[in-house]
Amino acid sequence: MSEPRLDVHAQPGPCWSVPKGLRRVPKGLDELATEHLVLNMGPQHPSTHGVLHVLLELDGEEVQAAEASVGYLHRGIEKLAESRKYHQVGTLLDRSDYLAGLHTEAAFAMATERLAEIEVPRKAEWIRALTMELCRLASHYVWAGTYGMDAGAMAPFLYIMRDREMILDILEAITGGRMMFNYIRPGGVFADLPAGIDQPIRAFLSTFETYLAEMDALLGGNEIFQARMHGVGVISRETAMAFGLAGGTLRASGVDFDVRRDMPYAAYPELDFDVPVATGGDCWDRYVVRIEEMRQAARMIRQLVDGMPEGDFTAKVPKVLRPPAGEMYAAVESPRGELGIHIVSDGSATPYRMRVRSPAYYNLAICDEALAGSLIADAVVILGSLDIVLGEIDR
Amino acid sequence: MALDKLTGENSLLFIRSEQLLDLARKNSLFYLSFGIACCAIEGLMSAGGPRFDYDRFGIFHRGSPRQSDVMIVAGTVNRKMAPVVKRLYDQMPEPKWVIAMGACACTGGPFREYPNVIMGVDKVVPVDIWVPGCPPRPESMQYAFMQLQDKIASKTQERLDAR
Amino acid sequence: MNAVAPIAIRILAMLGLLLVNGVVLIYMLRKVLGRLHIRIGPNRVGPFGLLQTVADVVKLLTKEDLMPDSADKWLFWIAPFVVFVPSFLAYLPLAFGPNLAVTRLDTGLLFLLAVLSLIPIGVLMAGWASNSKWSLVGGMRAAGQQIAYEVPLLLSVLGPVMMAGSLDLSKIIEAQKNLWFVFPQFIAFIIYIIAAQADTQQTPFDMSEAESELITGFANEYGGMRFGFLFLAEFSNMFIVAALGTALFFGGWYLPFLADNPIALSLGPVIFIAKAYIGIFVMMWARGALPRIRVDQLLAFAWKALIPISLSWVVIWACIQRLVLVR
Amino acid sequence: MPASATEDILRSASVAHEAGSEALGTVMRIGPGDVRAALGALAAGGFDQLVDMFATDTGEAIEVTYHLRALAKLESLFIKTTVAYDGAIESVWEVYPAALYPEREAAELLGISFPGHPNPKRLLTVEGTEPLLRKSIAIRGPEEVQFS
Repeated sequence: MSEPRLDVHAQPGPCWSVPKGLRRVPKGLDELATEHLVLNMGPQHPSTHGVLHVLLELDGEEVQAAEASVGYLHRGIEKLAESRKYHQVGTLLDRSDYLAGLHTEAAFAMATERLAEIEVPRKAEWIRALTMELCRLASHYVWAGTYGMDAGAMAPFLYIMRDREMILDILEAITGGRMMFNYIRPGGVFADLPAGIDQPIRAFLSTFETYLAEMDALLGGNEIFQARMHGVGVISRETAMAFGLAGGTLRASGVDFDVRRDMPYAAYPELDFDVPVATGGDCWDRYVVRIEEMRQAARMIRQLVDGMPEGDFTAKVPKVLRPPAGEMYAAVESPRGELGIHIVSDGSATPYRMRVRSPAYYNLAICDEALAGSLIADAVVILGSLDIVLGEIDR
Repeated sequence: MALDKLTGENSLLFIRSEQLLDLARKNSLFYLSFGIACCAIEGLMSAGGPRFDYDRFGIFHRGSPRQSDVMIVAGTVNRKMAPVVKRLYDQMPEPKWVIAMGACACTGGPFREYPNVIMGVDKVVPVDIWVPGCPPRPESMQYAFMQLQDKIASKTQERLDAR
Repeated sequence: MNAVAPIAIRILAMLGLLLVNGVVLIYMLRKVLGRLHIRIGPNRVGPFGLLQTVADVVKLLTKEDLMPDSADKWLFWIAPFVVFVPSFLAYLPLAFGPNLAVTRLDTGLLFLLAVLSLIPIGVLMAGWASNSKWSLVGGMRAAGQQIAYEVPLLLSVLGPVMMAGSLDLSKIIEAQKNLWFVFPQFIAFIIYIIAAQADTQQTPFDMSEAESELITGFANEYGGMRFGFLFLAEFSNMFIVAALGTALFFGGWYLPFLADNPIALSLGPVIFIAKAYIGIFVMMWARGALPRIRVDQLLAFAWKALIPISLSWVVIWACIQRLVLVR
Repeated sequence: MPASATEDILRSASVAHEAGSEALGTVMRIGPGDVRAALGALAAGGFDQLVDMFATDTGEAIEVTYHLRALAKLESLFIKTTVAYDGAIESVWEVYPAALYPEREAAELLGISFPGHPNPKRLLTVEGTEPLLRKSIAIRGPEEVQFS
């Protein structure tokens, strides 16, 4: 490894030192004749949420340095998109963020529509928002359950899986799939809402508060859990901005930014919702922010079901879409944060280059910085609090 | 010859006792909690969840390959992942089985055109059960486990029939 | 010969109890956890899934016996037995009925706690011999934790011992004929359940095998029946601390208000085991519901809270007994 | 922030640039040697977030895009620069640590290098993998992937 550069650039502004994880302590023996243990966490480890591999350098239980290693799920979504027609790309993108496929689809559809100047009907926008919020709940459920598991609590995970199945049933009725939807297409959505879908959604909403409160009491109300979370993995506002964090992780550090509110898309400008922000930046704040986000999502779903407009569910789009040459960026607020799709078009039927700005990719980059100095148990919890999805990181 | 039928590996006693052991094996399939990609959510997480609850069949997850019997390859295996899968398989004690879950593990799925992706996990480890779908539903995985149970039982049955 | 035979029978009976306990407890754990987690738990193998654990054990017995290449062969081989044997020895002084114990030791309680404290040696051995870093961390955690929690465990049993005036478990139980020690010794009881939970490495103190951190901790490299032995020892330890709690605080084989009833007395062992199982159920309940505490919090809690409280309780109770009760 | 203000920042850092307003938004094209100076000046001038950084194979060279954002004003800015195949751009991680991962990714998938990066290892692929995102690397053809 080359020596990190220590000279500072001439311009004023934030200057960063090498992330703690990369600032390796010298290997071998120090004056106390102790040796550091280099531990491979992953790719097969219950708490890495997939196939993340973290190299931990331990002094006893304390993590001295940590370095994440990704790529165990690199399957070339960006490359393959260059050989797929515009309406085929959604299939790949579903599998990039497999917990919230609809958000990635929506970002791609929006980028394509802006490039090809397609007007999306109002109903399609509302259906998009509805399905995306349901999807956000499903994704946050998985996060909350696995977060509890990271802290050692089994029960919340199973409670949350029960609630998640209810959402998956609704999403299956709307889109036809439990996880891989390919529902949001350039121009609108693939199919209209089935008749009477508001019944199961309302039934879900009527139990949502009780079940979430139950889960929250079991996890967040537990003193052991609170003791594990408070003051652990603190990410300051400056660090969060500099590392380009997104979503709940960014908002827990005190940055009030939400794509749904600040760069509105779909039906969000017409909806009434709050963006929860916390200032502590520790694991507890990330927990609180995401739980509140779930409540807000339910609030939005209620508004969306009540106010669902009539009309077309898709615009007239040619079978083979050939957007004019140019570039376009569109972002949505996925459960993990700002998810952007950058399309470079050369006027042909396939994108020339597609780039996924995946939030988990940037959120994970902080782990080199945040894990160092914590204990192994903390490291697991911090990784859990970042809410990473490896499919999205490796693409 | 006749003696062989009574005592050897193909004796009735031997096969019957083996059958008894197979009964235990097929009813206690611990799978390695090793989710690679999307399929892990359906095949491993929903599997333990309240609705599908594979624990009913004695199918439970273990974190360590030393204590598992079944490896579910739930996702795309690429060049970087393949040695890991191989190594985990080698670390499992015999008898062991592999379920290739989903299109990616079977053939490379929607990503098979990408040069970094290995077209099917059978290039790395021997596969017993193939589960189609992208991702397969948890019910499919339940069916796959039942098929695996049949497969375990059928081996001794075949030997019994061949006698 | 005649002298040896009854002892051998008793020891074999105890071994049988241990194995049956292990099998039943694993089944019970899966069922209880299933119910706590709004699932059903095993129900396909045999009626109500009762044969599930049997199938598991038979399967483990027929698995390949793996020995990691780089393991310390001898230690790796012996470690499961070093864990298992003390937990079997701890059964010996347990008194299940008025005259039902393998051996009646005057220092039975001391013996029991002494052999229990041998277990971390086996755990550390297993962690070291596996030559896996995860196992090593798990083994070290177990050692540190057990050293920390042995002290409050020992101190918490002193209250009942002082009240009964004996270290013989039968005598301690007999002294509770009219008053269960849990009432006067409530503080000691609370300390006991916390320390016992930690000593047997149950959630929320399951540091050494912390599923989400160390995967299976010290048992990481063990497969087949060696793993079975470690697993069995864990459950038999659970039974031991629950039985010890029953003997020390809940009147052993006595039922409340029926202490002299001959039928209740003849059912003594059943009552004793039923009480122990209720204790185990509470432990499983905690396992199903609680998150895991962090290792530094765990040790700080032992040294900064539990040990001072238990020490002062011993002093306070000694004063009460000397000045108020005995005078 | 109007484009002119951004241009002022770049001018004061004496970076030769070519401003343009495309459908994408404000796009500035600069030379590959000026990236570090330009981004340093822009970071000081209010663009506090590096949203994304990626590279594209244009067929003749590699085009690297930095997507910056001034969060307070919700202003986006795209900085584009072009390097030759196997060319080098100075790493900007000291200005935006967010670039640590994307630079490693761009380096391995498009075969350019980022001198000054503290950890210039491969991110996604194993040693010996060709730069997969280049247009010259073809994906597997239909015959190759046919399931038999």
